[in-house]
Amino acid sequence: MHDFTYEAPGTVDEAVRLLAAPGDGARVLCGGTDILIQMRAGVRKPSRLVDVKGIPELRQIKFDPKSGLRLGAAVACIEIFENELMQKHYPGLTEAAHLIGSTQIQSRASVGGNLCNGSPAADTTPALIALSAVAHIVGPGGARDVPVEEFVTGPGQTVMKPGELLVELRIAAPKPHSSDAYLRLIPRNEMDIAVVGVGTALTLDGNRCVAAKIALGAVGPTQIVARKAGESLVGKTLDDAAIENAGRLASEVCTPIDDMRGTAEYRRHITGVLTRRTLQIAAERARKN
Amino acid sequence: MTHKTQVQCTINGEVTEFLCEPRQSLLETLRDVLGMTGSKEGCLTGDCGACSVIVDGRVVCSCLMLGVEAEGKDLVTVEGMAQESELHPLQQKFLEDAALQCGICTPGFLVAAKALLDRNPNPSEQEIRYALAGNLCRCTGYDKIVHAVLDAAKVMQEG
Amino acid sequence: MASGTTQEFNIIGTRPVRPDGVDKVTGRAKYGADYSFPGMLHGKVLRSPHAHARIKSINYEKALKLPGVKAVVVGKDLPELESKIEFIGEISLNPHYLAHNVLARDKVLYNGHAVAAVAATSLHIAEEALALIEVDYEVLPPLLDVRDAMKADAPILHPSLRNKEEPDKPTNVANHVQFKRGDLAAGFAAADYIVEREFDTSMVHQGYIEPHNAVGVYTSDGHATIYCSTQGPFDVRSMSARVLGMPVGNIKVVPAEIGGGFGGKTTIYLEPLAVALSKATGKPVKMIMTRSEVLRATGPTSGSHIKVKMGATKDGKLTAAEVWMAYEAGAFPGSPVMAGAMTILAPYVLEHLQIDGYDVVLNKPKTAAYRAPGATNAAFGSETVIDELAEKCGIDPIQFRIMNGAKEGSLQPAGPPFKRIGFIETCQAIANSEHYKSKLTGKNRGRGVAAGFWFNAGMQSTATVNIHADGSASVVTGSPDIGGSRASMSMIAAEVLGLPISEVRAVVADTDSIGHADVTGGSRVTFATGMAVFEAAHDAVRQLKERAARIWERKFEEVDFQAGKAISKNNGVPPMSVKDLAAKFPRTGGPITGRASVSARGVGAAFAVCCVDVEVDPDTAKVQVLRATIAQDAGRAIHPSYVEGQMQGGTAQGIGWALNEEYFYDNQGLMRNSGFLDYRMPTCLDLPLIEAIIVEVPNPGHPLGVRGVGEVSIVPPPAAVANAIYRATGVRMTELPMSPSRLFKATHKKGS
Amino acid sequence: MATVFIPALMRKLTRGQESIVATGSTVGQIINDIENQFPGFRNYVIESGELKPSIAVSIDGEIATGGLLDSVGESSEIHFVPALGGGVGPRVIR
Repeated sequence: MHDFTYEAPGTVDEAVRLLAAPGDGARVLCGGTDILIQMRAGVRKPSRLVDVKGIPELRQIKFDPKSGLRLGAAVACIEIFENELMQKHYPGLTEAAHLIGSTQIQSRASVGGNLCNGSPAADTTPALIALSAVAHIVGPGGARDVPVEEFVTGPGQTVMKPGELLVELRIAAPKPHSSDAYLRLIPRNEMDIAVVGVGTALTLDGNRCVAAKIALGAVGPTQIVARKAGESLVGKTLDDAAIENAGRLASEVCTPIDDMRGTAEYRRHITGVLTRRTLQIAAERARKN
Repeated sequence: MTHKTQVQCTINGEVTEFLCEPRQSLLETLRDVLGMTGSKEGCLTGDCGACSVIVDGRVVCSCLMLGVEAEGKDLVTVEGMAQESELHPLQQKFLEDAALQCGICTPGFLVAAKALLDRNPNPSEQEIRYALAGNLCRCTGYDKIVHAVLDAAKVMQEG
Repeated sequence: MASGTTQEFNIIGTRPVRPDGVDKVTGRAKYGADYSFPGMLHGKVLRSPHAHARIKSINYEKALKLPGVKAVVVGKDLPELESKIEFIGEISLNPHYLAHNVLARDKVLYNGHAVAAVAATSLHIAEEALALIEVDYEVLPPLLDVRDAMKADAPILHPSLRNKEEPDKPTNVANHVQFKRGDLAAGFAAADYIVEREFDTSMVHQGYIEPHNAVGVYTSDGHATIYCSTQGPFDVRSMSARVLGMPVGNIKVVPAEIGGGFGGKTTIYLEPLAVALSKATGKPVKMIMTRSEVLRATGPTSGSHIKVKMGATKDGKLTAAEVWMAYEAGAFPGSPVMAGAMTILAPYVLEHLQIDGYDVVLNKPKTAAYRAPGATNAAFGSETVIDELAEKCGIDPIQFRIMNGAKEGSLQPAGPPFKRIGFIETCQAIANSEHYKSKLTGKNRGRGVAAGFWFNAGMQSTATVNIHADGSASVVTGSPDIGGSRASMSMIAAEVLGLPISEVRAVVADTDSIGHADVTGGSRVTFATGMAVFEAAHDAVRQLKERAARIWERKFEEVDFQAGKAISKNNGVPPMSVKDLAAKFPRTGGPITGRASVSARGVGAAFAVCCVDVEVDPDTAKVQVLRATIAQDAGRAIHPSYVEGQMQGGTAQGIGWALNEEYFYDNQGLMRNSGFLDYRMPTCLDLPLIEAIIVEVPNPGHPLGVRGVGEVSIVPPPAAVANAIYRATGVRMTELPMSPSRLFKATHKKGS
Repeated sequence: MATVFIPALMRKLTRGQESIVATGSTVGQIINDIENQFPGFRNYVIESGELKPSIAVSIDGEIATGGLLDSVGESSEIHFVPALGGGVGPRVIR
């Protein structure tokens, strides 16, 4: 691996200063489960790594029934899974976080890192988009908020500018009778990258759907919001026909490729399957809330 | 020559200080700087688990952590599982149940299984399979490994 | 389950803890990568970014200037060897191809082909140096499919390559093997049902968790020591000597503990480079491959295209079989197609058959052995067709196999008759298993069975048995222990010497410290090295009896040896234990060492039958294996736990091959999945518990009845899974792996 | 008199005969006798005084380990088969 320097700031300001340092070669080190592999492969060559795991704001999970969730960008996936509030209020996002890699990876990887890595196949990103999560970013020019659905701009590309740090993800408190779900398909039962990932969040009024948002992963250069699919459900009774139709609309918007993880044709089909399944799971949960 | 960083941490109960380059992984540091070759390199991408160590109670792949990140941490490696000359029940059961063949993945499995039993002393077969899914073994088909962990859990329960 | 057991044993058949166990569970065991020496340098290899290209020039000036870089070695620094098959040491190969695979000269023939090697003071500096080496390539079109490579107008990999049939024509077809008997036309005419299908299987890797490694230490006296994880230290010695132009006797190979091989660690890659770099720098040089290098640049096993046509009468008798098989050799000749052709129909009695096999070079890594090399691809085809014929005849698939199964005296495809074999018994073991008798319920589920055959190997082994002063013993062999063979070696010696297993320790010695041993492979160690240990232990017993005779002043014939004691036949004196006798060694003629070396005959063929239950998700076409049982004829299980371990491990590899493992190349011939993330070996969440049923039909060719158990269990699973998928979905899969997107395509086609 | 079975691709050397009868008490002598009956056979299977690396001989179902020196019984059945790497795969890297 090429040579670089390592810094471990204790505050957001210090981290931003270090990330903004001359030569835009600084990158954030969080769980390291992507960046270290990319550096070994020579894909990324930062001259400085800034370890943000020591910054308190990035390590907290704060939930307030009114203002909702503030999820520190560096919270390890396993901590999310073990958090009862997360399991209760955001089961889909919690599942997504728990699907990333093995137990070993879970101990290190974070939702913030998963997002900043900018992979079209990231598991937590569709779950965040379905929940309309907002990324709270602090940089040399101050703070800004970016909807997660606008965060990833291409494979490995994001809106993050040099010197900027993703501090936390903010999600509104779930309305009554709403919930979310995330499913992915992988060839094995563990350790794989999603062939397709689907995140769904919806709100019910009795059996009538009043809001639904569906986000697709690994079927395009970035995550895709299946708007028509979501809107097609609004005002409708969530029956098999409606769900079937939403699945079809979702598979129509995806733009997958053939690769070693699956064919485009297969991915399009699976998008429909997982859309239907996540809708059923989310609906089931929403009825209980 | 690259500048080195001084790191202090606890490894298997011993306060340890070492110097390493930022680009040296914790695995490389353990093996090449500290001479602790029990943790094995299988892939350097976090996919095989042969380099598993426990950091502050969580099992991690030491190939995906930098040596400098160990500062202030509490580490357990396979070398720290046996107490004096007495094997950990997992080590004993791996031997008795023939849960190893070539043995290269064994340290990683033992460490990951220890991390599991430390949190869940009485896991089901499925819980064991889930917890060990990040550790690849190519020799055994996992059958005898799963049995060994079940047996070790039983022994530890009975105390 | 044991059948046909005749001999009585005290230790053989028990399950003691292996002698090397404690070191392996405490992290003390030393594998190749664990060796370090003062002043040691680290070596890395620059590899081809192209699948097929001419090397116009290599410039490594900049690399040498990088502080910490000590040497660079390229192809022209190694001797150029004539292209000709020759015996090198004890094995026969073409040293020209071997050397060109170790380090490319004029051409690179696959993505990952070694081009240059660097030694530096640290691993990271060596890696940085690789980026500074400038190689000018003329990129050539890649050949990635056997059928393309066989076309008359295909690009040629090796201008000098010829085969026997067209001695004047450049070709990519290195060899054609054919087996033929009876009258095919008559055979098929006699059939009521004929099934004909074509099969494709992808290149797959052994997937051992330990990457290849080597430490080379060259000394000024012209000698070199190589520390490495290998299945064949003696082969590493002779191959490296040839590639480096050194006398065999000047190289010592120290076999480190080995982290899996499955056939993949039977040749050389890094070993001669580490020595060459050590010679160039005067320092020890350690080289370790990354996982990506292991997958791209070591020896996987062949992808293949296979056509199988078989006929049967309606009452279930096989009448004829015709097979055409082309195997990817990789960049240099030598695929396991011959073994594939010799195994594909071996389990069955066939009067009329023709098998044609072709060994084809293309732009992929040179294949190496992989557990029953060639047999798994072949059985995927034949065992699927057998299953289909059984179905057409309305006969239970196991009964169908028993009806047509080979027995002692049945002719193998290549001609020779089988000796005593246990195929029928192995089929019956599955037929009588709780698994096969159980009813499989639930939607989208299916059960499949398949059988497999493997020759097993004899070859050469050496063993010494040393009796220590306290009456304990050590067993020394040259066979690296991959799966617990030190346990079985010490058990065999303990059985003969009548000692408790705790008093017999087995070790694996370096190439200077023990006579020749061929590779640990071919399921041969317990069979052949075990035979040498058995004879060496008896040699020690003979000497112990001589000492007792001398002490008692009796004739040798008057002394017996039973249960670890020398006994005077016509009584009078109390028996003497090995311990008693050992105490008197100094005054009765000195230490006792039993010796034996064998070129083993009497190899016992192995058969396995596998039964799997699967469930297929109808929406995603993803397959889950619910239950798996493997029955195998071990002849005699020395240490049943490690026999079961071999059977379970082979089954797991077979299931991985069946479902998700494959080399994925893009159209430029670049491997797209050279890591464990996308080269998908089964995790423990992907497999069920695997029941192993040991069948024991003793091999009359071995003093203990041993056959060898290391390989055959990998052969049946892919076909068994395919047959199970058919029962669950109604679709016959003819491609490996049967990954979700492939199975979706097949089921989808059927649906629409 | 031993019976020798000829592999398909070698039958061009024996005028298409699948099996022939030959005399000799070793593999070497048998091959010499076949050479007398079918000139050219010897060079096909022998190279620098030894069986070619790619060829093995099975005597009564047992792969001969002694090469040309292996003894042949009165009514032995002999098969020429491809040499394998003793079960470790393609021993012959051509």
